[in-house]
Amino acid sequence: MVLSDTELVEFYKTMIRIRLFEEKVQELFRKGELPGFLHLCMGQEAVAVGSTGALLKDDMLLGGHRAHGHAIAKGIPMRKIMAELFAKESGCCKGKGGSMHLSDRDLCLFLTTGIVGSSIPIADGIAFSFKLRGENRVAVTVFGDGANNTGAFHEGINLAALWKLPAVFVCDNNQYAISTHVSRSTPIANVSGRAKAYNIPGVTVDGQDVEAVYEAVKEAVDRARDGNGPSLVECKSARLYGSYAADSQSYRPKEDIEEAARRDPISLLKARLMKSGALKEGDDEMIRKDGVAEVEDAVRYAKESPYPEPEEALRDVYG
Amino acid sequence: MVLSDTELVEFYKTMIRIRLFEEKVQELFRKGELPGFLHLCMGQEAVAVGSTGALLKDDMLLGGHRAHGHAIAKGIPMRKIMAELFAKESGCCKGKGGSMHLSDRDLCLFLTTGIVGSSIPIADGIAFSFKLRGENRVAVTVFGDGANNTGAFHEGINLAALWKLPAVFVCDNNQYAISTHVSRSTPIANVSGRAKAYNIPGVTVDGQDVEAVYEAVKEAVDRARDGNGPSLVECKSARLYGSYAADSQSYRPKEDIEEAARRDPISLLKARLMKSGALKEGDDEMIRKDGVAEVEDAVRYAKESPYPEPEEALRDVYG
Amino acid sequence: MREINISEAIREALGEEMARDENVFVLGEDIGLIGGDFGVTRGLMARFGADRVRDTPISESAILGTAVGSAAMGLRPVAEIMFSDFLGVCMDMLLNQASKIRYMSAGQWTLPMVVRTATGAGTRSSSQHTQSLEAIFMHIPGLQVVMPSTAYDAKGLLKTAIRGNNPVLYLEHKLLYFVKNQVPEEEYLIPFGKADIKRSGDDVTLIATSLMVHRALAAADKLKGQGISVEVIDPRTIAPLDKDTILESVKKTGRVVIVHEAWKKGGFGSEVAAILAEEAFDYLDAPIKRVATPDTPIPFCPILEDSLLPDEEKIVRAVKEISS
Amino acid sequence: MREINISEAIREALGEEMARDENVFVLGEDIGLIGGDFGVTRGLMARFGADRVRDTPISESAILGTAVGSAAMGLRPVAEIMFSDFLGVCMDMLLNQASKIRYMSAGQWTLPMVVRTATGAGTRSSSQHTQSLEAIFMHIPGLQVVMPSTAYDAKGLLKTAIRGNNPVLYLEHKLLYFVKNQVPEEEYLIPFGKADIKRSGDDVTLIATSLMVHRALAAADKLKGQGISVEVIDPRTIAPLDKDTILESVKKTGRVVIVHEAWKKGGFGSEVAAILAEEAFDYLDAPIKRVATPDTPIPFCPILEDSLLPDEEKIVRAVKEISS
Ligand SMILES: Cc1ncc(C[n+]2csc(CCOP(=O)(O)OP(=O)(O)O)c2C)c(N)n1
Ligand SMILES: Cc1ncc(C[n+]2csc(CCOP(=O)(O)OP(=O)(O)O)c2C)c(N)n1
Ligand SMILES: [Mg+2]
Ligand SMILES: [Mg+2]
Repeated sequence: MVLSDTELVEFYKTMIRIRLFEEKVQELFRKGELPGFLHLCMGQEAVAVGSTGALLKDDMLLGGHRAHGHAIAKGIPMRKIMAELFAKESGCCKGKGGSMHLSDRDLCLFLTTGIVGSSIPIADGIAFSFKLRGENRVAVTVFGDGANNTGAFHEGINLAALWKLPAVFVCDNNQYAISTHVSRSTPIANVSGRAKAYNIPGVTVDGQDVEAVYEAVKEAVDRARDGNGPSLVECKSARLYGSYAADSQSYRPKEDIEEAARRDPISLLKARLMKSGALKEGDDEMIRKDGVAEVEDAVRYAKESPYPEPEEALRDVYG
Repeated sequence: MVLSDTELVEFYKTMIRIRLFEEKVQELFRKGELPGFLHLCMGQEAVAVGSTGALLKDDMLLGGHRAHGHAIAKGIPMRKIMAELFAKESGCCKGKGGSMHLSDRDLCLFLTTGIVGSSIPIADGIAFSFKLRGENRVAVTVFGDGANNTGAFHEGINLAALWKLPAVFVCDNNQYAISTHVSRSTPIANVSGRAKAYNIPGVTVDGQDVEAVYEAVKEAVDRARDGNGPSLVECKSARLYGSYAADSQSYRPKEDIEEAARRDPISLLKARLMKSGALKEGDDEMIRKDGVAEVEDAVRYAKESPYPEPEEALRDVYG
Repeated sequence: MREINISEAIREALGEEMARDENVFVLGEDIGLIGGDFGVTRGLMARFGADRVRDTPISESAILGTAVGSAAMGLRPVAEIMFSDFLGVCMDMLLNQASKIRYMSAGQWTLPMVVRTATGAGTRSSSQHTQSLEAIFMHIPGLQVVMPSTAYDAKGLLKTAIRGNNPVLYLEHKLLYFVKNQVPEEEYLIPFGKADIKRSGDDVTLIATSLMVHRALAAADKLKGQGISVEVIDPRTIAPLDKDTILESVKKTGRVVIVHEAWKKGGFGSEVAAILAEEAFDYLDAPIKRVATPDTPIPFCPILEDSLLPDEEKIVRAVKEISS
Repeated sequence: MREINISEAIREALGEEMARDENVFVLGEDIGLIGGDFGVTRGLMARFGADRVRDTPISESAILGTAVGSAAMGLRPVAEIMFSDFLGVCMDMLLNQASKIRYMSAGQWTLPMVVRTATGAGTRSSSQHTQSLEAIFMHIPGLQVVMPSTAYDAKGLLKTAIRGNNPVLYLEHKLLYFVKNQVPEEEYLIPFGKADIKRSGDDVTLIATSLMVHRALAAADKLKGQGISVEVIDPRTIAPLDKDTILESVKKTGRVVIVHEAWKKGGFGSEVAAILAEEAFDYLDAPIKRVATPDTPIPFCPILEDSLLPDEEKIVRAVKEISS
């Protein structure tokens, strides 16, 4: 137990906020109100919140295509994320990035990338800048199990290890890359087993247990901050729904989907907090009510916001 | 002892042939008779001969920029290699490939590639074709220590491991990638340690001991041929000279160069064969004399051969 | 005649070629179990088995490396790269390997391989999933680049690609997958380097590729009502390029507009314009116009995205500019 | 004024900028201990230390990823990719990251980074170490592409590149490293998008890049003897491109030949020709010629290699063809 009940309740709140956000986004998407395609993180809130929770505000977070949860956990106002999904001027990237490309410079969320694996070498550069300037900051990138077979993973982690960069590599292993189960992409039992190839620490934790995630990432972040180089933290999680909003999951065994529902990180955490008495049914209702209100507000805000003006299409190409 | 004295003497002969070939090439280059740049393999003959010696004629060999030794060991006539270095029509690639791009379809030497690491995923494809067609052949690629940090290494070995392809990955670790000592590129002690990341066998052997190389590669080749998938074999070798013919090795400690000379694989093997009585001073002289004659003949042949006709420049772009 | 869409046409071509030649196999991410992110390869795994329909890890360099190596051994791989933007992570295999191994080996190794990939914008997916990169690959000798605009072309060209002996980049526009046209049941092949005159006309030559063929045709329709007769040429393969058909048309019309979705600067249109400025100079009666996406990444916002892409209106305007 | 060569000019620019701004650092394979495969960065490690002069593993994606990430944080990385051909293995970082992060983030992140790389043929090193790939990168919005032909330009342009706020691809021709010209001791910068008229003339405009500037000048000399006055324009940066200088010259001469070493099809010359066919149509008195490498990989054999590359003779011939 490294987290106090109060801290855990805070994590719980954030997880609920993410869940409610994603549920709303799913609903809006189905109604055809959101353009593009969406990768939702329902079922993986513990990884988003536990890993991001281990960072200081100044630590830089990098993510991929499935990053709504990380963005919320890092503190980006829901309004700005929702407005981005609605492609509005008030979105965190003025509607130019969309779901796969969220960013907030002030809150140290680097532009999330849609090229699987590419955040890993970029995290090197960010971590390198911290190191060269003697800033006491850490770069943390979260990516999926699918990313662990990209060349970028190998080159990026190798360089970070070699240069002892203040970086943490978090693999959110939800066991699938679209339809491809990790056992059909990766011939070893644990992604973290690859850490040895770089002579860095590698651990696997239960990604549905927010405290376990927090603890492992915190240790890695501390280690990085202390100048001892990077680590690889694997969090075994599970998607509650498809890879993208329109994915019917024909490839996925029913038991696997059921198991994911059974191990919903929010239910698990709720049960635990109820048991310890840190949370009462009434608190939970309140948290959810607040969350719903925040999401509704974000939707209203997003809908009321104007689209970017046409000239925006031609801006920001060059600096 | 897996090799008979007779076999070892054959290996010795091939090593001598390679050495004499490379010495001549070095001399010709210094005289300005050979165009382009050259990566010589002097000091690494045991890896070339030991690994290639473990293959059957039909097994496909792939290599990189430093492949003269492999080409000779695979049986490509010296004439055709030398003519290629002279950029002549009679060269193994009609003078279009040069030192970095040797090939002989009949003798199963795939076109060697100058992009470090790129032969690894290509070897997958070759091995895959063997497997799909039920051919009892193996694809073996040799690459340097430097290649082990490329994305291609990771993606290529991962896929081979996952698909249990009949492939063998031989790392000729001569400890340097140009000026960069392997300790400055790779944060683990042995490249073979990376095999675990793919759940395949990985071994490190003394690359100056031709029998050790042969034994390890043979085991891996047999394993692949038996349908048990790929292996990673690391051979620790050493360059006698620079990375390319014009490299002054300013970056390399004197002791390191001396140690390489002391552990010259040819001297080591000679001493051993003399000791066992398999080789007499007279035999050695004979072998060298034959080798010199073969090299001289190759040079003569190459020099007398015509250059390709100008139209050759425009041929073979499309099939 | 029956009508099928491009997605079906590609699936048929793959199925027929796999049935015809056991050397043909397909590989890529998610192409087997679910038949691909766009559903194009659906049913192939059930029909041909997991040996010849290979789901891969997210390892594009290994996918193309496998294609290169197996093609050299005489197999005929059809690799899928899910989005053409991802060619960035495996470019070496096309730039330095597939396109050059035959040449450097003086013809010893032949590489009959096809790389299928989804291309184009209009999908509201921002800058990394919307690019039209054909100009980059057209520039590389040793590659062939195919851009079908109809189901009929898609099927005939893919079969030619698979039976050919060269590395082919086969670009499938996402917005065209469900566009239908007539496709015969009987087998047919479409040769490379043979443009299709999608509409005949006398006043202006419109050269358009992929999705833009449809917008060019719509523009031609509208212009007809305004008294301008437009010929619409679809090169179908941009490498090899059917210069003759283009030159012939331009000699007739004297006026040219080139339309493509890729960025204008250094796009396919530049090459066509350059050919015409060199080889049809005396026949040109007006400046050569290019209608293309301005030199900016594609944004997520639909309004912004649409504002950048060439459309009927922009094509009409360009034609009128050189017709007056 | 003193004369230095391009290699020295680049080294000076790097040294001066590193001394001036501690955010500047360099990274790449073998650039530290030995000062690079071509010796360009020699001495920098001794002067600025191993923290700011970073030898890397053979991991080009990690090299450019490090450049991207550190640039976003405000450092000014100058990454070396040993040969431009190797951009194939790390293309994603330029195609999808460096050129698009600023845009997709609506300007939140700025990427002041330079990628230096050795380019060009004539070195007898076959197809994977000889390419001129500028057209590929010129096509990508968000990138700037620099091709210096003299030591003077090389120095001034590199300093501008380092101080600028965009990802820059800086292409160094291997055969030019040891070509000297006058370079002042005092600091100077050369703006991007400003072509240099390397020689004035009235009859024909020759637009040439990198090594080809020198061959164009030699051709111009010879043509002068034959009564043809040639203007030689060196764009110096092809993205951004100084259209105005080119248009102005063409309006004067009415005749254009574009010379580059890259493949003709889809090369830089296509873009220039297309611009002229669109914007200078009324001023053109003759077809626009392109002198470039035919669409084939570069072979090892010196005779074959030389036969493919543009040279003085081919340039002279092209100019004459449109001057008669
Ligand atoms: C280099 C690259 N290849 C393929 C894709 C297409 N793609 C998008 S998401 C995805 C699956 C990613 O799986 P994983 O890394 O496990 O993340 P998850 O979606 O499970 O969160 C794929 C293949 C991509 N975006 N980038
Ligand atoms: C992708 C790539 N990056 C860089 C180079 C330039 N280069 C050629 S040889 C070499 C060193 C290779 O070292 P290693 O793999 O250890 O092989 P060795 O030269 O020692 O045999 C480098 C960096 C290259 N050819 N390809
Ligand atoms: Mg996953
Ligand atoms: Mg080495």
